[in-house]
Amino acid sequence: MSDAKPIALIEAITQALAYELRNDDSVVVLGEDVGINGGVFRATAGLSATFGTERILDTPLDETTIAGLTVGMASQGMRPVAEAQFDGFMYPMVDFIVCHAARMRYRTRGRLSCPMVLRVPWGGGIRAPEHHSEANESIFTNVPGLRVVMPSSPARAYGLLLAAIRDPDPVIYMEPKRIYRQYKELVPDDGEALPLDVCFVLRDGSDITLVTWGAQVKETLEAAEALAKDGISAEVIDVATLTPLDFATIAESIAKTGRCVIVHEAAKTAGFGAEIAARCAEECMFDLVAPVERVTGYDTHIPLFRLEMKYLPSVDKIVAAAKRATAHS
Amino acid sequence: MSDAKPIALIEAITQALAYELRNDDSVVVLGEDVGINGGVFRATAGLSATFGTERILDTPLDETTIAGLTVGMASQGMRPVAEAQFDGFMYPMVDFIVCHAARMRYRTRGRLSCPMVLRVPWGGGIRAPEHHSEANESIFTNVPGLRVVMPSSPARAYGLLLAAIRDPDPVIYMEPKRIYRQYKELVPDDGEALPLDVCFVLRDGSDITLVTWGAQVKETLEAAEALAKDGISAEVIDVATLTPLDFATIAESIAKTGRCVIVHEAAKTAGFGAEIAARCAEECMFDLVAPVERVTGYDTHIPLFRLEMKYLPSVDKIVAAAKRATAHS
Amino acid sequence: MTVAATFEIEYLQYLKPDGSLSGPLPPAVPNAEALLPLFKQMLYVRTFDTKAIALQRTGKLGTYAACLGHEATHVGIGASMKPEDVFAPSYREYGAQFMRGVKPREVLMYWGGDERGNDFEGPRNDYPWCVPISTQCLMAAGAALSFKLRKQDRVAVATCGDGGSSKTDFYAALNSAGAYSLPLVLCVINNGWAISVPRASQTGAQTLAQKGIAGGLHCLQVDGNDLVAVLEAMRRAHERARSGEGGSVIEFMTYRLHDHTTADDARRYRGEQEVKDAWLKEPFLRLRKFLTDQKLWDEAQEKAWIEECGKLIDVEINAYLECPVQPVEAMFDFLYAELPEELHAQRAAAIALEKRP
Amino acid sequence: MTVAATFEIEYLQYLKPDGSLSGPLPPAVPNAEALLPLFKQMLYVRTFDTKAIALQRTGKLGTYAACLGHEATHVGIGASMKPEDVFAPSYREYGAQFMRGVKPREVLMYWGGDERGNDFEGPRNDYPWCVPISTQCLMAAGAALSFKLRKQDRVAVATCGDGGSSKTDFYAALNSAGAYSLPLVLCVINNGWAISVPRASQTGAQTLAQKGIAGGLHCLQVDGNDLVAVLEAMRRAHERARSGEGGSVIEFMTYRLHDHTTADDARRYRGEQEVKDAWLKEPFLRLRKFLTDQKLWDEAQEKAWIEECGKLIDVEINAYLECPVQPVEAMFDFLYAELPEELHAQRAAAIALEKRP
Ligand SMILES: Cc1ncc(C[n+]2csc(CCOP(=O)(O)OP(=O)(O)O)c2C)c(N)n1
Ligand SMILES: Cc1ncc(C[n+]2csc(CCOP(=O)(O)OP(=O)(O)O)c2C)c(N)n1
Ligand SMILES: [Mg+2]
Ligand SMILES: [Mg+2]
Repeated sequence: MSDAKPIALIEAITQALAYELRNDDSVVVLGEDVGINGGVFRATAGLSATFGTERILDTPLDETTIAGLTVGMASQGMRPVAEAQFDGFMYPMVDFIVCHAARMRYRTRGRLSCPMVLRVPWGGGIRAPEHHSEANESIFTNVPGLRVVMPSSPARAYGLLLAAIRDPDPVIYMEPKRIYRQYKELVPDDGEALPLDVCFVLRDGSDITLVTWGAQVKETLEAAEALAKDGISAEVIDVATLTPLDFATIAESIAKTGRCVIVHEAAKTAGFGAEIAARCAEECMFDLVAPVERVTGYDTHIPLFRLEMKYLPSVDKIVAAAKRATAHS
Repeated sequence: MSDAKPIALIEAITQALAYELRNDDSVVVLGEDVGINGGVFRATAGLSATFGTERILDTPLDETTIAGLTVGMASQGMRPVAEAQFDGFMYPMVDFIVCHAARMRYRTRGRLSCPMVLRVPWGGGIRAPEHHSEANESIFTNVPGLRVVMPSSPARAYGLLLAAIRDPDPVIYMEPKRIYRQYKELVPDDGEALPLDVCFVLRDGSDITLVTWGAQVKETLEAAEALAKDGISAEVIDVATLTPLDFATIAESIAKTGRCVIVHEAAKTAGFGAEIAARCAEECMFDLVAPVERVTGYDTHIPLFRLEMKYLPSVDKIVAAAKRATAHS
Repeated sequence: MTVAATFEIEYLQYLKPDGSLSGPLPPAVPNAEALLPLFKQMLYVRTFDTKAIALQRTGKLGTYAACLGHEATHVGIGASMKPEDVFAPSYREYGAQFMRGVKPREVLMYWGGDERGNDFEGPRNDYPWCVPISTQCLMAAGAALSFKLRKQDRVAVATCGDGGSSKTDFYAALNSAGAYSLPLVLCVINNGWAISVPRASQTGAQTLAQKGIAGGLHCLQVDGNDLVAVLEAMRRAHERARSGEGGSVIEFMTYRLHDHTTADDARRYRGEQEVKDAWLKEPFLRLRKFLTDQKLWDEAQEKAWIEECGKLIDVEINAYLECPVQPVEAMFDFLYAELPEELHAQRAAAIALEKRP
Repeated sequence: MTVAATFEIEYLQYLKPDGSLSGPLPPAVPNAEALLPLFKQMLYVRTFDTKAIALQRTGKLGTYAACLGHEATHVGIGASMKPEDVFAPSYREYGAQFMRGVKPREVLMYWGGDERGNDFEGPRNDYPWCVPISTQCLMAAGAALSFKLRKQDRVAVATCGDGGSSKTDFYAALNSAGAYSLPLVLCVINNGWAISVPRASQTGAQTLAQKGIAGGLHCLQVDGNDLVAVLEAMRRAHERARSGEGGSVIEFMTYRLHDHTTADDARRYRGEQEVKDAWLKEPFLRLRKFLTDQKLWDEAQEKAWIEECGKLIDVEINAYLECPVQPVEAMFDFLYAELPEELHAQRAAAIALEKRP
């Protein structure tokens, strides 16, 4: 059985797409180069051959068009899964996402709705050209009516994408391209979706809570490992569903650890980490023994690739922040 | 002298535009209906007659066009001041603002730059149709290379707009349309700009710090007044320049008061209030005696006007939050 | 000189401003009688428009976008569509919408600041009024794409203004209609003005119809004050769409006789003479003349019908005025199919605030 | 039938694929000699391209977008411009940029992941490479608008691909060029493919040139592998722009002989035969044949020039390879004209991290 082979995160995406295409006639995939080329990252590899050009649609080269067609199709009862080729190209989609996708159900009091998914390969660290490395989840997290989802393992990628496609509302599904092929794991093609509103506790710990999402889950888990060597027990939470946010899981962890470091790749100011830290300030004040810290990209643009790794959060930076926090007691 | 007449916030904007148009040849104003019609809010009233159609340009009806032309002109040495007619229409401008305006200087290592201003009438409460009432500052606050500015009085509108036009970098200038004509004050047409990186302390207090911006400055000052009657002394800070943020002024106030309530009109989750609360969690932990609170729009869309006032922060909501905070000591 | 391509834009007009025909009736209009119900509909719409403006002027309605002068275009577009087609309007095409079953009370609700106006009891798949200009055109292209993919015999029709034809979304719609050969009809309702910006400032193109050439679509320019021409243009476009020949761009030449909306004052930017001239070409008078000449209409009928319209619309107005405001928790309804856990507390807080003494 | 408007798109070709002329040389090319330096430039560009690909293949460069096959179009566009004009390229028009003074080392720097590549020592007002497709077209329209407003005798020239001509920004550019009658030349370089998407899937329009009709611009379709036709087309467009006749859309028909970029594998989606056929029409061979027939070029010259090109470019490559990485604080440089107070701490932290043992 093909289920039996370990697969990488990006293959889990392909697997989830194929599963839903097989099981739901109303699902279509659209985007630039998603057809015969199988997507510039190969996320849609083979789908065109299997499902044909009426299910897997290459679009004209225009992101406004992709967004508009997607909303149009979704509001007429289809379940389109659109791709923005890279994070840096989704800005022209913002208008349709904010004005129509997020509001279709609300505006029409449920008469029309917008069950669509927008897949956005996201983040830096792959030595790509300009505008191929952005972390821009914050564009969507202040928009009511959307879900912003960010998987960080093959299994979560599969389960969350199935959930996103089946969800009756619009979902922005941001794919951490840096870890597309980081490692492989067994992901049974069983059609089991994951919930879209819970954080995943990836590692239990008692001294500090490390909160992160997307590709930084890698560095954060490594940092937890390094901290363990120094006798610091770190709990690691993957906020795979940014909005609506499951803060309860985070608060519960902080109640135990009394410390919180938030790690993300986007620029610090008004990044989504701010929301988590804000909730800490509102709800965990009396549990916290140390100030919250954010380990993030700097408040600059992610530089071209010669410098990009210096921009991103690193194991070192996370460990240092955690140690500053655990110095308080 | 015309200087001697008190003017409303929107007239202060007109006054600042006229001042810079007179004093700097490279300034042009562009947007939909900004010409002979003087803008749908009358912010550009009379400018076309005074400065002619080569300085005050009506554009074709397309916000992408407005943004693109503005960036193009700015990068060739002009100082365009563009208008988005309403907040809800600026989403198509996001691509040019993020990809080009914010990056032009950085990308070219200073060879080209983008000294532009985008004026966006902002916020709800004027019984307007759909998409005429949005508070979407958070779209821009996570974008490095931009300045996000939000005046809340005639004098600050004048001084900040002059500063924005003269600033060598792109500025998003969000105008609180609900208080365009709230009150009048004397604003000498003296060409004096205000700094773009300091918060304004509008009222001194010792028990609690109320942090806000834009139209909510009105309710927040009224709340401070109400609290005073109950013996609670509230300091009110107008974060007129959201990014880059002057957190020092806020931290200083909290060091004194030990309490902080943040008031804004946008939806709560990942609104810019989150950044302020996050900074509190990072930098003011040991000063705070009460949890931070945010009084904001709900995490829903601002409803059509029959319900909109129930969506917005109100004096009552602010007072209640402040009292919860002062219950802690 | 080698020629790569040539194009020609046809102009349609049958019923001249003086009420006479310039030739035989086209296939869309089998006989003069067929025009009668549509003419009555135009009068109904005009009655509605007048009353809506009055409601706004007396503080009983928010900003309202009138449709005075556009009736032939609007009614003709609505008449051309089948129930299963999908209409994507901008914000003033009540004439088309009424023909499809949208109720005047819904129009009033929407401009009265109540989302429930968009919950049409009538055409359940039609798009609601669309404020971000011309985005409806691209959504309609998406709808048309869904019809094509599901092999449904349905057409998507979108309307936008002369100003709207400058919007990138309009171009995206025509580009995709061409690329996918979609059953889409893009109706550009050229009423001369986009708020204060005249048609001439929008584009250097001599017609707006020719924009369709950019996408390889069928293009047509039509006298939009001539109901007959509107019907014939729409018939052709629908036929093409249904037979797999793809999309069309039709430019309807009409005029905005009212201010842009009730929030606008057109005297600031346009001359009186232009408006006076436009009144000579408006759609109602010429059709009345024609139908009267054909002995299909007379003053008595008109008086009776106008009275009837007034009554019908007053029922709608009362239904609107009597409709209570939504409760505060309506803000949280329909935000998601199911309200996320996180939002229950906010909803409860909003309700609690209402209940305070 | 009443006709509202008619249009005709001219096609230009002078030098046929076999190297013979189809008629006399056009005004843009006074004599065959005038083509020689441009021909040499084409060879120079091709040499650069080959070496850049090799650098990428050996890990010394990031992703690189080759220009193989586009040389006549690129060089012709560059040759047509005056220094004070402004060029807004997409990402592969090195031929045009070299003619304007951009250095090969700058190209390499950019694709090598270093922002300093965009800091052209050469044309200081030209736009840098532009990754978000076709946004350069609209920036160029803004530049052209600034020229017009300041009454400068300058032209803005932008290039985009066949794929790029679907982008709404391209439409916005042509719409504004028409609306303001701008000195703008929009060059659509139709190389048949947008990564894996063929020209036919982008649009239903029979030519890409005709998109200009949507904005009332001058339109021209050109054999983009014919340097003579490219020069003549550009001459006409510049003349129109300078004399106040407004903007042009020119479609250059060429072919992308290489993969889209070095990150692409075109074998996945296009047939060998098509590429073979394209090689028969590529721009270099026909011009060599013509110049050789005119006794203006021979094998010895070619050998010497290729050798010379190799040397010139190696100097550039070495300059690139020897250029040290920017220090970490470069991330904060040029973010604003002056670094805001708030960011000093972040900058200091970044530097401190570097200094750790
Ligand atoms: C994206 C966007 N920008 C601006 C507006 C404000 N606005 C509303 S109607 C209008 C003019 C529309 O003109 P036109 O398309 O000709 O339609 P008409 O109102 O004349 O029917 C403008 C600028 C808007 N609604 N949406
Ligand atoms: C807005 C945007 N979307 C997608 C891409 C990814 N992308 C880079 S090049 C390209 C194809 C461009 O094709 P075309 O315009 O024909 O130019 P060519 O590369 O053939 O010269 C795509 C889709 C991009 N750079 N920008
Ligand atoms: Mg109009
Ligand atoms: Mg191409």
